[in-house]
Amino acid sequence: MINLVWLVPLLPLLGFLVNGLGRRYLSKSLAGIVGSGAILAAFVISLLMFLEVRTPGFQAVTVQLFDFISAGSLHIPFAFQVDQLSTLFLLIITGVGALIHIYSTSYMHDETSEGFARYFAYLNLFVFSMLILVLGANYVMMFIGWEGVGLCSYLLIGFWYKNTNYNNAAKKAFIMNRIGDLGFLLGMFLMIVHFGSVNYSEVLPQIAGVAKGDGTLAAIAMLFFVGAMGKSAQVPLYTWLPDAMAGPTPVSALIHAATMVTAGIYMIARSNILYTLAPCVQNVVAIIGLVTAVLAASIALKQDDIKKVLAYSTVSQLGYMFLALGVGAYTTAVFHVMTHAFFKALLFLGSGSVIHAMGGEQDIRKMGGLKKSMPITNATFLIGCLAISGIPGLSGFFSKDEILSHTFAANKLLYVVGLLTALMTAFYMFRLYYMTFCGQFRGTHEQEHHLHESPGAMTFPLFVLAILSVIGGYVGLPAVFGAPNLLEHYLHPVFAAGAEKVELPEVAHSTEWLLMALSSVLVIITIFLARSWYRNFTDDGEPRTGIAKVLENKWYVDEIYDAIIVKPLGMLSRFFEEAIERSGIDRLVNGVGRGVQWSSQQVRLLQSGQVGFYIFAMVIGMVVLFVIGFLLR
Amino acid sequence: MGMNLQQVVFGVLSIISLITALGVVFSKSPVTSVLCLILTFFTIAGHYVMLNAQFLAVVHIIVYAGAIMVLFLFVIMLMNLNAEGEPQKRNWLKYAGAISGGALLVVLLAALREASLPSLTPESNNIGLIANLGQTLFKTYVVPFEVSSILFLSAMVGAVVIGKKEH
Amino acid sequence: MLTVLLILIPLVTGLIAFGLKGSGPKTVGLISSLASLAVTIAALFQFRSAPESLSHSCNWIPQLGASFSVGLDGMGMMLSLLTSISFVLIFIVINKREYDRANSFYALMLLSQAGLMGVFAAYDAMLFYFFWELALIPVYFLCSLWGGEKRIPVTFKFFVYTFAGSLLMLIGIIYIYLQTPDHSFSYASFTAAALPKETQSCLFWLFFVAFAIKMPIFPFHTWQPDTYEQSPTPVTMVLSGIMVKMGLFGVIRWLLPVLPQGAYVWSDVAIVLSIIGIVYASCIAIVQSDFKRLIAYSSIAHIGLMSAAIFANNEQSLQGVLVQFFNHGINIIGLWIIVEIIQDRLKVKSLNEMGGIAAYAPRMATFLVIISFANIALPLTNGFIGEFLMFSGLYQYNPWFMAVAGLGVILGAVYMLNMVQKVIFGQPNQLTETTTDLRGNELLALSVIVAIILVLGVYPKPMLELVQSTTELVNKVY
Amino acid sequence: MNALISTALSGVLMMFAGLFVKNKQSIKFVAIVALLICFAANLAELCTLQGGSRTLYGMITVSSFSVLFNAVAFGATLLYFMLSGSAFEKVGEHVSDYFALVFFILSGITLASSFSSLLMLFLAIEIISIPQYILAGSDKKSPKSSEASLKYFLMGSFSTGILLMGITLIYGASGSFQIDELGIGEGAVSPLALCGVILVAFALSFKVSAAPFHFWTPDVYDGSPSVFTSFMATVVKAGSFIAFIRLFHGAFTGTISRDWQLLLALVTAATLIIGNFTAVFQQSVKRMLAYSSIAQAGFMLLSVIAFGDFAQKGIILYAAAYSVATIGIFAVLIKMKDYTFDGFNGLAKKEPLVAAVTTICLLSLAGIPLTAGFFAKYYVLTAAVQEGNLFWLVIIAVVCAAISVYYYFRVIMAMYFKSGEPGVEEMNGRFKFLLVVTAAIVILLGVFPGLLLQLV
Amino acid sequence: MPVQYYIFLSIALFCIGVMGVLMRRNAIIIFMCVELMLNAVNLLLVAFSKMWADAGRVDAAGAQIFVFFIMVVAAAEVAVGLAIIVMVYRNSQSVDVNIMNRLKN
Repeated sequence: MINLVWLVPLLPLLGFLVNGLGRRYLSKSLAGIVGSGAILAAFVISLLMFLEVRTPGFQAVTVQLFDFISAGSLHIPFAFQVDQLSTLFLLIITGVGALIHIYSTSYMHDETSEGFARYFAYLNLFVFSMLILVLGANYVMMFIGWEGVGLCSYLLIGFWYKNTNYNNAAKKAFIMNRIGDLGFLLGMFLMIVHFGSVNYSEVLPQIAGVAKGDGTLAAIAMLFFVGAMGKSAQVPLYTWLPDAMAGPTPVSALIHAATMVTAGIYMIARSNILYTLAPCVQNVVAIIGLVTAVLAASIALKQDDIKKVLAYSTVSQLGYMFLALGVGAYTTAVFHVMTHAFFKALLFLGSGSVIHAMGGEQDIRKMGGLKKSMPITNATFLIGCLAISGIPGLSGFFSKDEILSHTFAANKLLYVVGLLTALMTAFYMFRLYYMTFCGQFRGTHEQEHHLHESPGAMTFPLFVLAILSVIGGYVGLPAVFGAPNLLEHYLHPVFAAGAEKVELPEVAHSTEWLLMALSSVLVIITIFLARSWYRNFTDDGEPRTGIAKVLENKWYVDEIYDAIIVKPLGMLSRFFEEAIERSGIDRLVNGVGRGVQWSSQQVRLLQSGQVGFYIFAMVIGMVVLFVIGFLLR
Repeated sequence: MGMNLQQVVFGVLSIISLITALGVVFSKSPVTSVLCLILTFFTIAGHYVMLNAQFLAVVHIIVYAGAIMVLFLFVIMLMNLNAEGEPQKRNWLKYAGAISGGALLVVLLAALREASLPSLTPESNNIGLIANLGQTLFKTYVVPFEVSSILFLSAMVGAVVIGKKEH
Repeated sequence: MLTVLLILIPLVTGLIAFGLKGSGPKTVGLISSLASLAVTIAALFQFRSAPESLSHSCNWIPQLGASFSVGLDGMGMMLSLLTSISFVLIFIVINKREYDRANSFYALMLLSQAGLMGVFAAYDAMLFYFFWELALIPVYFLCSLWGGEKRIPVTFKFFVYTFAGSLLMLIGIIYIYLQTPDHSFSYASFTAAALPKETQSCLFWLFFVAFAIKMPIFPFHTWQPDTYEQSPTPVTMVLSGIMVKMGLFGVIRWLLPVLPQGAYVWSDVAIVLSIIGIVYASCIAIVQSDFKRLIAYSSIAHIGLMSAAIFANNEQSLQGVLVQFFNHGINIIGLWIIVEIIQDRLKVKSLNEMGGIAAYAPRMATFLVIISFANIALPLTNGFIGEFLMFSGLYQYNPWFMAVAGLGVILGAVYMLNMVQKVIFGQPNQLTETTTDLRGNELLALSVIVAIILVLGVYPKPMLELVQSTTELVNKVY
Repeated sequence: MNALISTALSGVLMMFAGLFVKNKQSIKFVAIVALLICFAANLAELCTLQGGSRTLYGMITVSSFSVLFNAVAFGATLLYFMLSGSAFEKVGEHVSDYFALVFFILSGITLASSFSSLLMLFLAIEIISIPQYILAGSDKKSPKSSEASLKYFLMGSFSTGILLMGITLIYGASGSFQIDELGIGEGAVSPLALCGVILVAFALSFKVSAAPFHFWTPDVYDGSPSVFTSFMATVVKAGSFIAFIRLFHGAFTGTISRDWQLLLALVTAATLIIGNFTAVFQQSVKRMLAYSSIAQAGFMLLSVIAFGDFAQKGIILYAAAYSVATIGIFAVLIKMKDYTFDGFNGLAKKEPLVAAVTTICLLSLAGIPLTAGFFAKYYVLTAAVQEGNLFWLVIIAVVCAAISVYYYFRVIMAMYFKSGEPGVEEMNGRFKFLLVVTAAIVILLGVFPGLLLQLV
Repeated sequence: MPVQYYIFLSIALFCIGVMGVLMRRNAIIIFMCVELMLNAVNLLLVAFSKMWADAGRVDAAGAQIFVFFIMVVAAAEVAVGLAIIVMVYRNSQSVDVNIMNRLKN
């Protein structure tokens, strides 16, 4: 089964080709079937592989297809590596992916059949790239997927290409990713220079041999993390993600919540040994993660666009995951990736269903009371909210609390901030929930009687994801519950090398219980707070002031970037164009030509036509040359 | 005061020739210039005799004073150019000419000042005699003698081409 | 013998084409280019089996010690492949176009092809110089006869620029020639003439300026955007796809092996110039509103990277450059084909007058997107391999240089995506609504290009193997 | 010396032909036949010499080098007769006399290529000059022509005076006129000799129109009838050069060479710069060609400065390339009604073949590869580079070559890229065929210069 | 008597001739000055021939022959030159070299 791993990316690729080339000829249903079918099949295969991989004592398998690059001493095979980590991600990607494909078949039904097929082609291409990313057996393969998903997110954000703002958002996403990618590239080259290879199987053991705190390792780790910042929307490279909501909602669910944005976490988890040996970088990761978490959460408090709220919450959750990585809790980070994939996908799809019902309206101030008209969406959305807020018993609770406890063990201050973030999360999520589903409807009249529950193809994924959001947590029960932590056990081989280098600080069970209780209580209080404020919210329409205004405007980060990067770049370019190119070099070059003409005009005046002058000039010339010839001998 | 006769004669002749040469340049009327030039030629002929190039002296008188200058005179008469007809050059160019000519003189003299050469002996030799020259001309220098015929032919043709009226 | 054929076919057919009327030249051009392609492929196979059988030498000017010696190593092989493919594509694309005085047009095109082939095949300095100029003259006439309204001064500037440069190179050639023990122009004795270091570092500039003007490298580049803008698109394809490679080729074939120490002394300067060029040109490309100028500047940026990698001169960088020779050629020609098509449809060059074409010409839009992403070196397109290796090599030479050059990756994305957005995305206007999608011949040409892009992007091994020999050779000499 | 005798006799023959042959065409025919005979006689001598040399009374020394040069000169003249011979009639009625004068000039050139005594040099220069004064003034109807003639005559005789003074001083220093017995380069250089050498250099620079002695050139070339300008600017100039190089490489070697090399290097630089720069701004193609001839003289001077094999071969190759190309252009120019650049507008449309040939000739003058001009320039540059201490001059030369492209290409641009109705006389097939032959020669020498060089 | 005297004398004559050429604008006078220059040369040649003869060179007569040829050539030149001058006079009723500038630049 393992050797058929190439089938997993191949199937989506085929789906892409069929849909892409045949987009004029395929009917919608056919395109949908091809698209979703490919992913489903891939999911099935991944599942079978998983069953093999989960057997204890399974060693990572590398499946080499062909030689990709071989230049001199450098050899980069086109190879897949199947191990616990990649298989887990396979499951998440194909599983959630499949659900979202199914969801899309009905969500995108208003498109023309060509656009419909194009959409599924892109989606399949994305899944393909994502699979390459996680399956690659070396960093170059990862980079291929890395940029591939960037391309697909570009294409999907700008899916409705007639809208210029959407295009700008797509462009912004791609370019910001490129900035990160440059860091990734530099890291790779540094790795090539020092270890002569980029294959996990060769590099990681070598790294394990290096002393802790080595400068080179730190450099590589830092550069990689820059790449992760771009892809996983961390401060300072996070602003593209909220804009990316321009794309169709299922895309946001799949790419900008469940899978692509977690690539950064995957990368760091994959090279965990590297970070374990570079503690300074680890701290950076933790701090950046936490800052991102707080910042995004604070912005999310005052957003009125349903998708924007979810987007910022995604950013904030990603920050959480980096926090976990930062404190060395790789398993926990991956755990949170998984749970987050479930409930955030659920939330996005739910919001999609809402938007679908509202006929494209995304402003929650114009919603409310949708509970009655769309019960399923309401229920599932509520579950999502509970899960993300970390209500005990739901998946979010376990992953988040594990992160918090690890943070506590690492650094109390970080813990406090983390907890604060958790409360904010709870608050804005329920603000969102209550403003959307409770109170009375605030939208227009035709919207009101157009309201309806979404069709089965959309509600089914909601069901599934809701269930997963509930039970998903139980694969990674913290030790305190006494039950074995399946996930940690499963992933152990991946992180073993690092684990034996550094002992992860543990907290006493008693304290952990205490922390859990504390956070749960606080969360529940916050939720009630939000309920009391927003249950029957009425839009008084007056503009926000003070801190609220700042938050609504996202701390003006976009404006700042515009002022300190975009504008100067434009000015610089124009300066090059006008000052240096045209009036500088070009004028110089043409000046030479003009100089020749001018001097020609002057010289030709010598030719006065007067013999007297000619002979005079000759004699003068003779005298001068004589002087030179005799006196300068 | 060891100036022997030769040097005296040389001095006199040189002074005359220089003066008359300057006369050629500075005299207003072309006719005067011609006459000055003829005088110069005579002094030069005198030098030839002193340098015992008797034959050359004779030829010189015949060719230059006799033929060439007469031609010049004819032409000048033909165009009856006289002093008034001779237009005046713009002064600065005149001075420039004088100065540059002088400069050339200075430079050449400076260059040739320290040329070390054997000096001329008073006693005469016979290389300048017609017999000797004839020998040399028709033995060693027969080729240039023949070749010069080409020169004359072309000069002749030229004179015809230029002189003959087109119709 | 095949090598000689590669030069002769276009030469002879070109001279024939002068005499033809009507659609004759067009057919001759197509046939000749196809023939060249066939011969090139044959040569490719012979290269795999018996490389030395491709080199051929005979007396030319014995008094001078100049001989007509041609041959193809990996690099030459690949460049001639690029040349013949490009000309086939060009002739396919302009197949529907009607040029006045078509016979001269096609004849000159073919002559320039002959010149290019000669440059890439020459193994004798004098012969190299000969073809170097021979390739220039037809292009000069092509630009001046069929170019835009400002064509005459612009192309003349281009001509004088390059001519001056090549004269300097001539002096260099003469000097080295006089230093060679056997007074010969042959590649062997040129590489054998081990000159003292000081001499080399002086001679370096004589050659470098000539090549730098041809490439072009900042600050010798100002002829290039104007020329690309003014000259007819098919000629621009030749210029930007193939001709710029002459300069790079010259550096690898004649500069590095003949003046290794000179190159070593000045490599930092050369690389810095190239890198300035990358950033500078990319920035200017961002604010260009003229389609052709934008691509011209992007080309300067790419060339800058290549020359930097050449002077970094280690295995990876050189191999990357050689691969990039081919890929850059293919990609940029693809872009020009799109330009040609859009100009044919819309008759405008300014990006601000375009937009929304994707709705009316989806096929063309798709191709444009693919080629653009290949041009900014997206993985799994042909552009990636070259850039990856070049960057990696440059990094080994000096990380900071590479880091600055890497900005090109970001800026490149900026201007390419701007261009794509302005051309095919956004709301269509009444002009672009008239756009019609690709015709058969255009579709064919573009599909070939995209096929090459993807195949070489996924499986670059053959290319890398092809140029291996050259890389090793240069490094050995170095 | 077959060449000398045959040309002299042909000159006489032409004089009488004027009396007996009335049909102008047949006069031209006679001239061509005579020239062919001279050519054959000259080649015959080449065969008898077998690389050695033959001396006559110590006055003339015929070496294979000089014979080869004669061959080039005769060949160029032959081409000139065929292309432009018919244009003689337009100048005036003494057609046969013009031919005779041309032949006398040729005999002067043969002398210049083979003199071995300063006296012969003097005679050669005079034989070359005097007929030129006449040819320059041969168009009596046009005041410009006679004015040109007078200017040329006055300045020419002035330079003759300088030449003679130089020869005299050299004689004073060495006591001989035989160029192989001068020996002024051995040991310390006497000021007398140096003075003389410099004066001779000036006089010859005048003849080859090198700055600052070039002023006569544009006026005279412009004023003279174009058909004779073509001859003066090409074959005659080459003849003066051969005299120059023969004298300075044959007699003024050794210690003295350093001194005159410096001076001539300066003269060369000045010539290159003035010639090229001034040519840029001209409006009349004829005048532009006059200046280009100055510029080309600058390049030829490089081979005078530099000793060695490359210089010798170079001057011959240059003479051939330059003469053929210029004669070709002049042949076309003579057919044009309007000598300005605009007069050439749109020639390519009207007469594509003629335009193509003109282009090839211009490219050759500019020194573009594949034309003879390239190898000519290549040789002289190589000679200069080989000289070692002249690198600055080489760079100047290269820059000037780049500039020269400017004015040569103005004609090409006018012919091809500008539209217009050029006034041009009809050209018969024979003429066009000969033009093609000219182009063929240019290309052939451009690809296989060995054909010519293997004879040296 | 040192030969320098003769050198200086003839150089002086020569330069006077040059001066004349520069200062006069009448073509005929200019031509006459050129003749003066030639004569200066002749004088110097004869002096040198005497010098070398005294120094015992047998071929010293060659110099005088040279003078002879110079005269001959001068005669020919005069024939042609005067013819040209007359022709110019016919065309433009003047022999002033400075009003002859139809040809310039």
